[in-house]
Amino acid sequence: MSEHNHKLNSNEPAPAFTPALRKQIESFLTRYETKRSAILPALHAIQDELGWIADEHVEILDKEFGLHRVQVREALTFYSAYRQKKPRPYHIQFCNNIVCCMLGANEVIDKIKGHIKKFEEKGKESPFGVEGVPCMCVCDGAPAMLVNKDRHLKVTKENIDSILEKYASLKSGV
Amino acid sequence: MGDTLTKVKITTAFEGKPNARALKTYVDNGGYAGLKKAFTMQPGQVIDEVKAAGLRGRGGAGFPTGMKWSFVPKDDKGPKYIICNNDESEPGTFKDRYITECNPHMILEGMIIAGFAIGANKGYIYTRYDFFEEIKWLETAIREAYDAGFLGDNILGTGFKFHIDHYAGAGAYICGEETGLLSSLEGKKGQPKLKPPFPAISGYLHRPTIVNNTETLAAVPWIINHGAAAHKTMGTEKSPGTKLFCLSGRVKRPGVYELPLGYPIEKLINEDAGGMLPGYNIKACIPGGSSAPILTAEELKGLTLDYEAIAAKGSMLGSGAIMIIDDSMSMVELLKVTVDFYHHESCGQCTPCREGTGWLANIMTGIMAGQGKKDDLQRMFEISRNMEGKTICALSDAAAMPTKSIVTKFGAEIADFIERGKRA
Amino acid sequence: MAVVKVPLPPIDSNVFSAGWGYITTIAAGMWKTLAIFTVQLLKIEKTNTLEWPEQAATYSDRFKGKHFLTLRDDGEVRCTACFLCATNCPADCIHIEAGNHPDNELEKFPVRFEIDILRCVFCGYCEEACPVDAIRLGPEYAMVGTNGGKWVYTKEYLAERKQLSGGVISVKDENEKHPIVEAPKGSRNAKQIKSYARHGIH
Amino acid sequence: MSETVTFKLNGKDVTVPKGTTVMEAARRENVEIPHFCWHPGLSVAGVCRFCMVKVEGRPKLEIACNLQATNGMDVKTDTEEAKSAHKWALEFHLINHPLDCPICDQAGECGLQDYYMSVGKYQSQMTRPKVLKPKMLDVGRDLVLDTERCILCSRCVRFEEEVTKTGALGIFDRGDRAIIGTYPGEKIDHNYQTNLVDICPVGAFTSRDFRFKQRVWFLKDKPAVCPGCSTGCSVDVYGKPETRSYFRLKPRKGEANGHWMCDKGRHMYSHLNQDVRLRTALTTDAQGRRKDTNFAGAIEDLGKRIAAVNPATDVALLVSAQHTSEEYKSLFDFFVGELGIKKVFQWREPTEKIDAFDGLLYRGDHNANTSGLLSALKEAGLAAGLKNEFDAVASSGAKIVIAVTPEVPSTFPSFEQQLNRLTELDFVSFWTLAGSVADNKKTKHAIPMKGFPEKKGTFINHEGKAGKLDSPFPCPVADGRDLTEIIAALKQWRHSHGSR
Repeated sequence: MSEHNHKLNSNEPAPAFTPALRKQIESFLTRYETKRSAILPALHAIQDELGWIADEHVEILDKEFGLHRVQVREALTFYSAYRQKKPRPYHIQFCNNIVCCMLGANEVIDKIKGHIKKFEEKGKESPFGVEGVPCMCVCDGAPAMLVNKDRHLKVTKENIDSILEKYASLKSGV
Repeated sequence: MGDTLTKVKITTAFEGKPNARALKTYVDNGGYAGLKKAFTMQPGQVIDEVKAAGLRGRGGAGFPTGMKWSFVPKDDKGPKYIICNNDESEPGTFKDRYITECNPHMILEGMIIAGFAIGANKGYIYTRYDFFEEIKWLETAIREAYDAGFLGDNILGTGFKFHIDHYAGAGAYICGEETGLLSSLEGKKGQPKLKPPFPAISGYLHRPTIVNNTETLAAVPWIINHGAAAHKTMGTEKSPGTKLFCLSGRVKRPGVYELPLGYPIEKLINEDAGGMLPGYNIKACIPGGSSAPILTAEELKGLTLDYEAIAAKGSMLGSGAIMIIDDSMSMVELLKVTVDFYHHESCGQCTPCREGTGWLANIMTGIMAGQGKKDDLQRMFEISRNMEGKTICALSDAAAMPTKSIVTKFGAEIADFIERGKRA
Repeated sequence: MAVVKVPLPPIDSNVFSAGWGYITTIAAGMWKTLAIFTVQLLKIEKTNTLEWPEQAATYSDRFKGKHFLTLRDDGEVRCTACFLCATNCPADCIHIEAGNHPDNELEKFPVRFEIDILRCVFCGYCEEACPVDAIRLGPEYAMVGTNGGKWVYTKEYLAERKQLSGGVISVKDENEKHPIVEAPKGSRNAKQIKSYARHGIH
Repeated sequence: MSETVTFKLNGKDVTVPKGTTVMEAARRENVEIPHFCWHPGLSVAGVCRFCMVKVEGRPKLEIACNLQATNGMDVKTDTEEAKSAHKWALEFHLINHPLDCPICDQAGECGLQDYYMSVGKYQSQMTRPKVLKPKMLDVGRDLVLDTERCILCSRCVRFEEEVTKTGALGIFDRGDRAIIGTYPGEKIDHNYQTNLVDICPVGAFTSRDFRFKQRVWFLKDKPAVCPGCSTGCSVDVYGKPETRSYFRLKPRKGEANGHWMCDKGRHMYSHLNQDVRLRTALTTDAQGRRKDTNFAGAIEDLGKRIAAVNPATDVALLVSAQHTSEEYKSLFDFFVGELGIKKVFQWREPTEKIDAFDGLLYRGDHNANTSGLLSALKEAGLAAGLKNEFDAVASSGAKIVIAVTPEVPSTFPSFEQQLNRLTELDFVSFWTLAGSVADNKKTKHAIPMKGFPEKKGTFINHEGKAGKLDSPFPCPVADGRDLTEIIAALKQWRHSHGSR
């Protein structure tokens, strides 16, 4: 699966936990039958809140919440949902499985990559990062993609530009 | 077939209704009636009813649901669990998402009935994490059900206690396998557990656990409500009832179709879905999600959609994900996408699967890069053959079966590609 | 092994018998010597004797002479101290002491590699056993020394004769025998790949 | 054995207790079923998929490690189907294995090599580049991890979870990218880490201590009992008799230790090699000149000295608890029984915590035969207490002290200090293995002894269970003798010189 967006942020400092996040993780610890079950929801919570999961976060989960660091890291590396590097503001997950691929997903991904490259050629960081992901189970709307948490269906070479533009304009103030 | 092909909506009854997901809509249209009826029966009777209805697991394997429930030890007084497998991830499938979209209460009701039948007091709905909207709908539905007294310590005054919680997966296909799902629910890596013991004896936290597909559970209230006999009138004798078929590809109207089992596939494609888009012809069809062996266009002729008929053609109904491959698709690319998917998703536990999927993907990478060898097809066939039936779960088979079928049925096209060292 | 049978001199009893016979025989012998000496002196006939060491002797290409250790491109011995030659040696003449290479990626290397040449039977099994083509039996046949001579060849001595590398039998170069594999992008640096190739896919 | 089941294994009827797996039954019957992930001391993982057997009447092959034998089951390990499954399972294990056997310490005792010879496919079809993973990782004091060689059998992970309960190892990532390791930057830190090297069926974990020292096929192993503490683990000692050197200890399955042993015990070979041992006997002549001598010379010197005094009052014994019961018996029979010595003292470590126990194997009593010494003392009619009695020796007024030193100096932190104190006395004869005795310039008399793998005898462990030493290696030191032999020589000398 291709990844395109990790070069610039590899040494990004880990963002700190917010009190709300701590409270949320705390609630997971007792919500399930075992404490270990809290690992997945806790990682999701961190990623939702902070965008990605750093090694420091794993250590906090160990020290402050009593989740074994090896177990947390096992989950973190096993599941492809978790990002261990800071993503771009708009992280695009593009399905490149059978149906989407048949309906032209790869061409759209290439186009998005071209879009990102244009930014980089200008020496700027593109607000977009793209990765190919396995089937998102919305094949009736293939090709499909997720931009952060927004699902877009029937994305084609033709309409991808307008979608990216919409996001780019949202981002322009930042 | 006549009568058995009547299009009764069981799991998609709320399709297109305004405000479909609300509890009120559900109750107004006969929702939770099945649960009330179940409470008038003995737990054993509920299991017998589901058994008699001939309901088969809709997740892919088609194991009889009532039978699965009856494996749970009855005299065990400890905690038992009902897990709804909503971790839809088989490529080509989108029916569980659709049920959640139509009416999540149906799933909850099915879970409560199942819990009542096996004596479980706790249920989990395990959903894929990237169904962001769907998770919200589920959470809303659970809240509504608690408020209305359908969930809690004393459901509808019967004294039956049942709680449902929601758990999100984290992007692993293997968690759609029932024991992989259980590992994941325990906060571990989603690696399938060794069987025996089966989850009905020792599952979540080593307690008796039933893991059912969303569609299976959603069909339960209707069966209890209308009786096993009514369910048996639909579909075929060995595969009664209706099933959701997820039709995708270049057809005019791709989407979810609830059809009785035994429905002719050509009718589905040409009439219900309106046929292929102009300019495209069917080249092949994957009838049950990407794990199912591929069928050629010829093999679709006269094929009916039920477990036995498709098995007779050497493929499987699986999750009911019908992917129509049209002639724009290169089979090399299809094979590459397929083996890459399984390579990416293999949990890495069993050697034949871990290494086999990697090896297949490795060979395909070589072929795509123009480094293919003459005997690569033979090699891929051999590898697949030796991956099958050798592992804890069926992912290895799921990778091997389509590979074998594509290599066998479209070998000439791939060999041609290898020969020319470039895209065919 | 073939046995050369030397025929006994014929017993001649009548002609040169008793007291005078040996003088005649000596004279005959001297005559022969003188004849050959003259023929060779006048270069009438080609001589088979070499004026070694001024003249070099040539042996068959398959001659197994004094050992040498082959070198990698970076000048170090190719030997990985796997002990297979020592294991295979029927004369028990190879002594290796392995150690951790300062370069972690190369892992194992011979700290000492010694051949007790007086024990060696020049069978060539070490060469056959070597998985990385590190030891060869070269064309050198002259192994001279005195009582105090160094009969145990050290690693440095075995490896210093660069002019011999390329050898006689094993003419394959490293890459031919151990093809360098293409690394997946970003996985390892070239040196690792090199070490990987060195230790082998066969 | 309450209930049993009878099933057919390769056509032969086998009766085993109910609940036994086919794998366990096959091991009892000496039927080889190839396996990697199954280990008798760990839980069943069933992930290597190597131990495939055919059960008649079942469509698919089953794994023997998770297959409970039931009555009437007909199991075959040698059908064509099973054999082909073994071949391919091994092939799958090998395709991404680096095959760096020449530099791998496991070569010679590697599961992959052994099975390749017995069930291998020989003709590999792998033509593509292999998956590359990190090598030479430092994951612990004695551990070097090579994740490329790893076959992900998860034995080590289960060991960390189930035996030491530290959970320090995990399998990260998934599929064929999966890598075994510790949490980044952390190391395994417990006393049982070298067990990981033992249970690793391939060369993924290698021991830093043994690394590159010797190829295993040059080594001979002989059963022995670990002398490191009073647990008395059954071990195999690996040495090279040709060069009279020792290289490592490995656990052997035993009652006291199960399948494991501690890292402290692993080092119980290092005191046996020539470079640290007392190589010759020492005597001092009337002028105070010390000289090396042979065994007979040392015995003669000692015999003369004992003959010159009244042994019952002038000779004292200082004994450590690291020798065999048989040796103690002959020692006390002679000195106490024949010479009537009453001054028998114990050499114990002053700082020892005798009841300390780490919960697994390692005990605070670092003597293999405390129980044996105590019972020998009792038998000899002497008070048997457990204390360090150096002061008592010093103040006993004995003219000759015979100090039977501990065999393993490293288990006695105060060894050198005690040695110094003892050399201050009039005359001490050290019966010892330690080379440091000769290094001490004030030592007047010393006799080299045999180490535990070089003698026969019994260690009695803390539970009172006997561990046998019965297949000795040749002693690296020519003059090395055990106590029984020294006593016999002394007796012989006394006999031939007329004293009783």
